Amino acid sequence: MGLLRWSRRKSPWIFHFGSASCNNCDIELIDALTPRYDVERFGILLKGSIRHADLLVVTGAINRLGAPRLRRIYEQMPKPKLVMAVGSCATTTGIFDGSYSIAGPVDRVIPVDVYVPGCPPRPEAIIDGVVKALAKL
Amino acid sequence: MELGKKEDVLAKVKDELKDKFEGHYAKGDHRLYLNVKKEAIRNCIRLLFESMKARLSTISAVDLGDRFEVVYHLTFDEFNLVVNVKCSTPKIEAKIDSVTGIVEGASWIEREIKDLFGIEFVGHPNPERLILPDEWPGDWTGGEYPLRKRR
Amino acid sequence: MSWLDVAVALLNTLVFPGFLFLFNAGFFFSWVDRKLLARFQERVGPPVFQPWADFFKLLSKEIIIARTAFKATFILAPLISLIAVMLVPLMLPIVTPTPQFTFIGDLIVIVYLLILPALAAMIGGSASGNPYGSIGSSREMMLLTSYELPFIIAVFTVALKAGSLRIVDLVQYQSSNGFLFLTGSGFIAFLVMLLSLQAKLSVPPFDIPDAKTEIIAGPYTEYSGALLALFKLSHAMLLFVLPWFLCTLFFGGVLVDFSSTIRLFVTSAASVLKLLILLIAMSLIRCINPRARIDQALRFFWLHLTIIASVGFGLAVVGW
Amino acid sequence: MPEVVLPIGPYHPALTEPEFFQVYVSGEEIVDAKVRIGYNHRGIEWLAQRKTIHQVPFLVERICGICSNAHPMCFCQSVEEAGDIVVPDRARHIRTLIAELERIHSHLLWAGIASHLIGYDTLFMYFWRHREPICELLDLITGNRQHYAINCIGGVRRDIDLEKYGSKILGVLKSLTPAVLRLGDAVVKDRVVKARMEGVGILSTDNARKYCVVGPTARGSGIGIDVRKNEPYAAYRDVGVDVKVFTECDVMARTLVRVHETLESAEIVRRTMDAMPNGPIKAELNGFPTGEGVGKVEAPRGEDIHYVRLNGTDKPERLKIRAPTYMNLGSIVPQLVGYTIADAPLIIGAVDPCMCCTDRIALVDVRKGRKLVLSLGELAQKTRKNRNPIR
Repeated sequence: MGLLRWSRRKSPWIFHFGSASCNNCDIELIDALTPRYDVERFGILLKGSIRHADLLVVTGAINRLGAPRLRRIYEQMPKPKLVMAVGSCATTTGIFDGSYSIAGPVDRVIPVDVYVPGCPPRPEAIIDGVVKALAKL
Repeated sequence: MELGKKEDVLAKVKDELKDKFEGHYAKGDHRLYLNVKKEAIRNCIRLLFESMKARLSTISAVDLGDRFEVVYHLTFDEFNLVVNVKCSTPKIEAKIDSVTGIVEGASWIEREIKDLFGIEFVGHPNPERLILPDEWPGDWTGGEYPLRKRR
Repeated sequence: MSWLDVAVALLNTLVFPGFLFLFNAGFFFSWVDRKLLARFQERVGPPVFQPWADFFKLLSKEIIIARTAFKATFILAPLISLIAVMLVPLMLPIVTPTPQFTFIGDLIVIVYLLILPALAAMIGGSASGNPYGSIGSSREMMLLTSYELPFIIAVFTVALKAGSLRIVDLVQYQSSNGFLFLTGSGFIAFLVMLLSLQAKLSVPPFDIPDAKTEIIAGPYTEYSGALLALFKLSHAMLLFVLPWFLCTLFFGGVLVDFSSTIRLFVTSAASVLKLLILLIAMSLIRCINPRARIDQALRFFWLHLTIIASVGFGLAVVGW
Repeated sequence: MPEVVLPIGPYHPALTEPEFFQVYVSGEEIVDAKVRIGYNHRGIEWLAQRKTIHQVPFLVERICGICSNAHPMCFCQSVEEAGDIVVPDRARHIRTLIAELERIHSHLLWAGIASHLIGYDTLFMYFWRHREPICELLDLITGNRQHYAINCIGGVRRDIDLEKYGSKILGVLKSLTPAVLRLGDAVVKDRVVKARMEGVGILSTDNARKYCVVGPTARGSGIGIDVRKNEPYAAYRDVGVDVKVFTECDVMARTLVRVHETLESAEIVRRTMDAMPNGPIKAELNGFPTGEGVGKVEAPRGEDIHYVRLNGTDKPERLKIRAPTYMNLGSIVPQLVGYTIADAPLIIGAVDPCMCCTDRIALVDVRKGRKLVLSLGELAQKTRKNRNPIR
């Protein structure tokens, strides 16, 4: 089992679900891929298909009809799965709290493993969040 | 010169609309607010957009309690003037002529206003929902149109 | 056939130059490729164990097979891909000039085997029941029909030049007459093959079948867990096999001379160097090109590259 | 070949934001397209009417992360117009400075994404590498990498210590200009890039006017509108703007517009720093203003317009926001028709769609009741049900 745990920790592939967000967390997430932060150093890759992912990164508050969609994406993810809520909106709905279209933060919809607060969180914080998520494996 | 242009615009609109024109006021040199009757809105937009080459920036709707005010913001880029054409429609049977036939870019804006305020744009070629879901309002208890004021 | 023969055959298939060797060499090459790409992009890049970690992680993940998928084909496709790639080394000489199997026409067999991974991706993609998978498959098919023509013309240019369809003869021809790469027709055939290989590996500029920003992951969209790991493995192996194939055809093969220590050292270093240079050339093309559109790629392969390849063939006919 | 529907989005790797483009294709060619916006709906106009006018700048800042200076600036301008508030000179210059730095970062971001869309990841990495110092600069002078929170009604919230940071800003700009020129060359002179961009996504000048497009999309189609020039707000009257217009009407033209604008923005930042006057950074406010006002700002994507109606209370009676992408995305259908599936992400991308701007109001689930049909040849006949994980 040592090999499996090691390999899982060394190769977290990310699927990014951008919900009703202001885009900043999405940009900071992509920023983490670029030369300054280069998360490929840690084996982190951004994948286009949920079937390839180990870590679901959700940014933005979840709006009402985005919620079933998110739930379904979560169900389609192969086990073991980790979920990371990035940004104030994803963790608490932030400034959009109370709006008629917001269903709530991510943890109302699917179980969340790691919360990364901040508006937007810096790329360093996002990387730190991934590290904390991997520690749960 | 800019002031002259503003007055030119005003004179032309008055000329075209005659008794459908209800009044105006200006705020500074670059903002002109016109009140017109809602029957004349197509004429007014056609004049401003087609003959005078203004650009439709957007359309706003405002809930004034018993009626809606619809504000068409048109921009004259060459001489820095925003003409805000206002017309109002009663809340019961809120209807207004669509300007999409004249300005293609108005299509989305009108559909959005229809979704949010429930103002019907008569003659819109494609009056489908744009931004609200088909099963709206769902479990939303604030009435059918989210931006209408609740009484 | 004696027990010893069976043991040797097994050893060849499973250890060297078969599965185990190819497994590690392929992953090492795919690391080099990723690292190079990262360095070209001014990034640090992944650590050396990365491909292994990816593979073992994928093995440990859940395998999801969609209800709409054709189960048998869906599962078989990655296996076909892997087996096809694993069979190639048995016919390509490495270290010693004679491979496990050698017969007249083995060159053609290899060409066929190298088609199979793309075919497997096509089958898997269309069996997955996913719209992006199907569109990826149809693109793969279009691309396959286009790049195979110049590729095969190039292969025949080499065969004509060396006067044989046996790989061992090609290697012998080169050891007595110099690298085929240095001849006019050989050089053209090499260039044509290098560009076709980009499409075979489906990397830019011809990563059209699994273009991430257009169709998610193309044929691989629905694959997860061990099945995806097998696809990744066969792709990594291809990354080693294709430069090796090129090297055999144009640069005298990956051979080691055991006659003296110095020669042993020099020849093995030269072999590794040849493979790496080919890999770097491929990485470089990958890194400095955007993705072509499918119609642009088709035009490029059908028209430009086929004409160039035919010119090369013509040169080989007149003996250049 | 029968017409089939190919979905792009709402959750698609080409779009970092959720949006749904329904593309009708015949073979590889696009014959029609439909856009459903609304996946990013947060109800900002509704929320704005329930917050005080001093809170609203921070709300509208979160309409969009990329133009997070344009929206609050636009709102503040509309309130200032309604209440006849005169913004001090220094505040106007600071607003200009931040706005231009934001434009540089936004355009570099776009260029990176566009390269990524055509599969040119190397260029994507380079563009984002050169964007990073700008983010750091903004971090240094405003305190945050993205949401700068610099605007408030009547001025700005923070002063910029140019003596301390001036040399740093100039240093970043100095290395930026040659980098942008070099990368711009890499786009313009690369044959494959050219083949992907030239003559693709044509939006004729006539159509551009009909759809009322704004910003780089309009300027790439031969319409020379730029709010900074036509209605100089902030300090643009003092520092001046050079507006470049291209008439090719294709994706390449829009790219060139943005490359030139990035360079011009760097120049404007330099000029603004030279012209920076001393004085207060915020006007005194007395009570809450009444009346109506229109604020206009040239956001990186084009004209942003806010219409505010105030009634003397602390909350705005009505705030209407029209982000540039709203108009630009409306013109996507004539741009898409006639091109291929492979072009679609790039054409959509070339508008620089900022969905979070567009979708302030709504939410939509188009999935219900829609059967996904996609059959490209025989292979796809196996595709019976829509169970794609991505959408």
